Amino acid sequence: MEILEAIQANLLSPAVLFFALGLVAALTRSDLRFPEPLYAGLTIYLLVAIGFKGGVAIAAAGIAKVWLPALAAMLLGTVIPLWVYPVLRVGGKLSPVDSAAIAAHYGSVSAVTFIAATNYLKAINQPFESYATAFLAVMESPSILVGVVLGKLATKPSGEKSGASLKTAMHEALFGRSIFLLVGSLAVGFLCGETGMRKVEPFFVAPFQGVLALFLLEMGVVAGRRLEDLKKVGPFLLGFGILVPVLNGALGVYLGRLTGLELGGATLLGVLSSSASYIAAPAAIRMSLPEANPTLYLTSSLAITFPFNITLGIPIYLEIARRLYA
Amino acid sequence: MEILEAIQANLLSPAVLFFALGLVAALTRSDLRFPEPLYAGLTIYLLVAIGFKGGVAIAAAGIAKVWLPALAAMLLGTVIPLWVYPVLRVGGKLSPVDSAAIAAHYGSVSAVTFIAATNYLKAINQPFESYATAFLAVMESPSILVGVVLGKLATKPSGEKSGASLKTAMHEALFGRSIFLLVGSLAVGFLCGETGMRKVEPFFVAPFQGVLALFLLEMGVVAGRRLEDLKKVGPFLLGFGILVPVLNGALGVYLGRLTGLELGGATLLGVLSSSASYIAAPAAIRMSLPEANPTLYLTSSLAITFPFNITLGIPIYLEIARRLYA
Amino acid sequence: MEILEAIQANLLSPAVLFFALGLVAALTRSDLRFPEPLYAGLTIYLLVAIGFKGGVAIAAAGIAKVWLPALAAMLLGTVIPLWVYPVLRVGGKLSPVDSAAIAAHYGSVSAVTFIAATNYLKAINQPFESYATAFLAVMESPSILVGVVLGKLATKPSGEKSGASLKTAMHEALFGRSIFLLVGSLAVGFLCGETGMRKVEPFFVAPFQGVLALFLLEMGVVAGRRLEDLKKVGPFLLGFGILVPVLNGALGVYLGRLTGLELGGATLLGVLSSSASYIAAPAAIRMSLPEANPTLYLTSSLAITFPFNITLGIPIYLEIARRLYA
Amino acid sequence: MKLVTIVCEAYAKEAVTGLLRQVGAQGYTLFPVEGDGSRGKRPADIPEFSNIQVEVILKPDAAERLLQALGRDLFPRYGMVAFESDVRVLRPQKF
Amino acid sequence: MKLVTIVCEAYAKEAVTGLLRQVGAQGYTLFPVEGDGSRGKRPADIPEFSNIQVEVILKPDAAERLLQALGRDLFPRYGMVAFESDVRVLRPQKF
Amino acid sequence: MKLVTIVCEAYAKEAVTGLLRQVGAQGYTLFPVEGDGSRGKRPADIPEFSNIQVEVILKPDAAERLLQALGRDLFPRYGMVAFESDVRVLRPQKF
Ligand SMILES: Nc1ncnc2c1ncn2[C@@H]1O[C@H](COP(=O)(O)O)[C@@H](O)[C@H]1O
Ligand SMILES: Nc1ncnc2c1ncn2[C@@H]1O[C@H](COP(=O)(O)O)[C@@H](O)[C@H]1O
Ligand SMILES: Nc1ncnc2c1ncn2[C@@H]1O[C@H](COP(=O)(O)O)[C@@H](O)[C@H]1O
Ligand code: NA
Ligand code: NA
Ligand code: NA
Repeated sequence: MEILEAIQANLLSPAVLFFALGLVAALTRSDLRFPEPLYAGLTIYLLVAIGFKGGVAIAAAGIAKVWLPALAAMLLGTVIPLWVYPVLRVGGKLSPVDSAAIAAHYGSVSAVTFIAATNYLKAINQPFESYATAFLAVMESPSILVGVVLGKLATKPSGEKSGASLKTAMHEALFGRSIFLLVGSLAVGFLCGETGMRKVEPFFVAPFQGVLALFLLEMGVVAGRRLEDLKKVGPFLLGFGILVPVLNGALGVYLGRLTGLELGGATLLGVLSSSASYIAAPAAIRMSLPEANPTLYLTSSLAITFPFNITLGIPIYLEIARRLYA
Repeated sequence: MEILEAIQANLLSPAVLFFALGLVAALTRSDLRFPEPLYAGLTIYLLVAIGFKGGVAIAAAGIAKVWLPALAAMLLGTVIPLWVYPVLRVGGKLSPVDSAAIAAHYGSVSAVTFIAATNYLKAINQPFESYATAFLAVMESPSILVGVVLGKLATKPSGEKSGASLKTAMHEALFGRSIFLLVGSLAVGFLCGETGMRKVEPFFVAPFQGVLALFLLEMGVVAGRRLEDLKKVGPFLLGFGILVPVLNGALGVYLGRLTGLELGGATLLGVLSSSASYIAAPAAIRMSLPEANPTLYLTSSLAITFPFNITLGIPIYLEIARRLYA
Repeated sequence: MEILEAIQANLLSPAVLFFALGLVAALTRSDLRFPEPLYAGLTIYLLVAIGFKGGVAIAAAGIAKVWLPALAAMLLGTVIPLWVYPVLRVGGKLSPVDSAAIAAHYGSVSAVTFIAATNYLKAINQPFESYATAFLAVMESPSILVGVVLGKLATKPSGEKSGASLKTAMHEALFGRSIFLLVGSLAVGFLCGETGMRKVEPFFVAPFQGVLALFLLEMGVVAGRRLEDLKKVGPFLLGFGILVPVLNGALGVYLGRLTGLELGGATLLGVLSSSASYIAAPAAIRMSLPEANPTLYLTSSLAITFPFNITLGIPIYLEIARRLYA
Repeated sequence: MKLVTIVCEAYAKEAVTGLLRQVGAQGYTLFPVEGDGSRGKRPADIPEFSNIQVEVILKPDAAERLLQALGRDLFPRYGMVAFESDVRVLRPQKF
Repeated sequence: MKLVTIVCEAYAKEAVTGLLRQVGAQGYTLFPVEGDGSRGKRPADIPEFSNIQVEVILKPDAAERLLQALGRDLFPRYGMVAFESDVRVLRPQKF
Repeated sequence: MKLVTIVCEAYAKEAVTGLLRQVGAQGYTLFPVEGDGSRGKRPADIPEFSNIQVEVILKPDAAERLLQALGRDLFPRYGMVAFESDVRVLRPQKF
């Protein structure tokens, strides 16, 4: 059974095993933890490296090939929070503002999940369009904006204040650290092209997978500390955090095929749809919808969907793509 | 004279020279010092990399080859504090709790000394069993536990309290940051094997020696600042910090030969026996035997034994091994 | 037109584009910023790597080749503040102590500018003497000392106090973090030679350009935040910060030729003369001439001369060298 | 003169410093801290869960306005603790 | 309400926070610091020699208990300084 | 006993700790902070523009001497804020 082998290959990769080690550290109350500047440094490195590589890839492929699936990615980012919101409201009986906040997270994307997926595809020799980073870049913001608007509409519109926090959200969604780094590095990579790439390859490409593995160790610690909160969020969000990603994943793969991507690229679009943001969205939502309860959106994106995706989700979306392209 | 050449080769390696540069920085009161997160990041990198490589090596060699010398390593870790303790009590006239604390440090190991030794062996093209990291991993904890028990027996047994701090020591010795990282990465490497290694090699293997050199620069600063304390610890500990490592080194080499290691591996077991912990042991001892004076154990392990080992000790243990295997 | 192409090649390099991205981040008030330990870590890496490489290069070339141009570099460092000081006093109508402080910065050097220049020369396949780092190393301190003496002479000589702060300046100029790292690593590289280099090459050489690019991203943020202060410093310093470097650059190239350097090395000596310190000098000056206004010297060196040099200056000095050597 | 100390989640930074400006503070000092409280541990290793401590010196009336605004506008929204103490400052005219 | 500030070596962290729980503190704030004192410089670049500062808001009687326990149990064992000051807190019922 | 808190640019570190020794302080605690004030933002990401906060416990007369020396010698030269408050310390004989 191919899918089981695919899952096993993923589970035995250094990245996933280090993630598991981080979980163990949190659960055994080891004092292991990365200092914040190290976490920040690794994040910056990963975002800059992935953005830069994506930009170089876009320059090589030409905008003509990229724009249509990129548009599809933005569409996904806008549509996902809209269908997810009522599910949370009705199915989960969550308050409007909490539903809006969670919806924003699931429409947005997790760069680390995306990176883990590209590494996985590389490891099993599945080719993919390396300009797919462009989809990552354009898919972070729209959902955050949609989610904030949903949340604002739900709470009483207190005029001025509401406008101010929409502006905050807008600024956060477009110029927040992680999006800025990703989009900016994409632009730099695009302008540099292959010539620039050759200079920085030994830093941004060769050690990349190892850095990711180290980073996932810390992510395991962070996610592991959240595991206690699983009780607080209840069974609905637990199911939500696994089922909704699978549905979104299938949707992404399907749209990828529709817009002309190859199997690898469609898988990555599926991974992006399915993934939930835990860097850009929490920052923007905490500042624009402070009434929303962070335990709900952080626990579901960080302690449920993220671990699910990097262990089982990624091979599953690949399998979906394989069946669709068969 | 071969031994002099071996020492010279070691002294002129980047790692040792950068260590010396750090000493100079401390002595000239330069404001050079690494911020704590950088120190933490380098430590994490070194422990994870060495653990991972060791795990891959164990998987390649098979447990069958590793278990016997690993047992010998644990035995060394248990026996060393037991013979060192009376020497400190009687020879050094140190208090029971200080003797126990110092004994714990000398039975445990210094990962950085071990790493410097592997680099040295590589540099002079002396082959060694790369699964030797396993010995490093199993040799950190036993001595700490023995030392804490010795210290507790020595101080009046205040029942409950004493049990609590033995538990603290146990947890520290098994789940403390450095041991957890080392053992955990060893397990990850073991599970990944060669396939996983290929992915992370450019990060965990290629730059390793350079990172070590940079790290030793900071270690030089840290050790250099301790040099003032040499006066405080007196001539006994000075002699102790050089002679005891040489004896332990010879013991380790001998046991390595007994348990079937090759010349390189036996040298490394000698290095481990001789080395004194300055990361894991101080943390555990400070928390479990707070009555012990840190100046004594930190100065002897960090400002005497560590510099001695990475400059003269390593080539000496190799020479001992050469004569034994001749 | 060769010079325009040269400038374009420089502007489209990853390093310069990331610098520009940092400027954009500052101007759009993105919350992007590196934590201090990351900044410190990158600085340490760059200084150690460049120093080490330089030391290895000196060992390879032999002191005989290096000493004459190194003397010229020291001469430049002593002369530049002396001619720049009256320009600032008379032309800029600046106070004696501010003039002395600024003069110290322009006589000293910017390691990052130097590094960017070597990368640029490598990128366009222009060979250069790699022992040029020696000039960087000897050129940082003299100007700082000259500047402090000028400043002390200008303010009323309060005897003892003045001697004390000259001593502070001396210590800072010789043992301050950045100079210590550079000179120390140079010495280490010199002692290790090629054998040592081979061990640490994958860490200190291969990823170097990429690290520089990442570092310049943060430098862009730092410089960008200073742009507001351009108004405060006025048009005189704006012109000064561009014209004086060009003059110093030409002077450096010329002296390089006189002392027997090849085209590449002369260009680098020009770059060094033209560059203004923003790490070593501010530290020393702030401590020894606290009366001087930091906004003036930091803004001119960091927000005017540094960006000018790494974008336009470097190709210009190369062009000057080309004409001189034609 | 009063010293007002605010410990809050890092995401409240803009909201808090904005408020400081509004009540007329001439400056502030700020640093990252780790915390424990009714909302659980905030371990300061990733920005999503980290705290900052803000310290500001103010005239008594401004301090009063600040505390009231904090209690009204920010306490309901962010994890936060704030307290005031008396200090004697050098150069009081600066604040 | 009282603010108790404790500066101690990083290794005393568990011991100190354990004590805080025992005397009934509802939370605390903590950050790494560098120090100088009778036991020499603690330069905060490696964990073996670094300090932390712990700040805790407490009711006066709990503060008293805390200080006494500190003086009795921890001062003999760890490098440490502790002091108490008066503060006016927002939402005093929280502590 | 008095607690004197000094927030200043990092470059003033030597000058400040030197002064502490002169007035007879037995120790101090210090950490990096970020600030805003009359000289603009000091964002704490590069040493050229970063601040430190120094805290020192002193006898009242020593505190007075310290504040006066600060006002006289260092305030004209460095970006700086300093204030004093009353604290009750454990083991007052230590200071
Ligand atoms: N009693 C306390 N003393 C000092 N700091 C506290 C206290 N309670 C809470 N804090 C700080 O305030 C933050 C937010 O508190 P809370 O909303 O109770 O979680 C915590 O993370 C701590 O940093
Ligand atoms: N007078 C003081 N003022 C402020 N902090 C102090 C003082 N004395 C000691 N400390 C702090 O307390 C720690 C332990 O003090 P000690 O046990 O005297 O070495 C020092 O490293 C400082 O961080
Ligand atoms: N009102 C204030 N409250 C707290 N800290 C301040 C205040 N004003 C200034 N500071 C701190 O003191 C530093 C120097 O102040 P200044 O000289 O006004 O720029 C600032 O960077 C802040 O860290
Ligand atoms: Na998504
Ligand atoms: Na040992
Ligand atoms: Na210059």
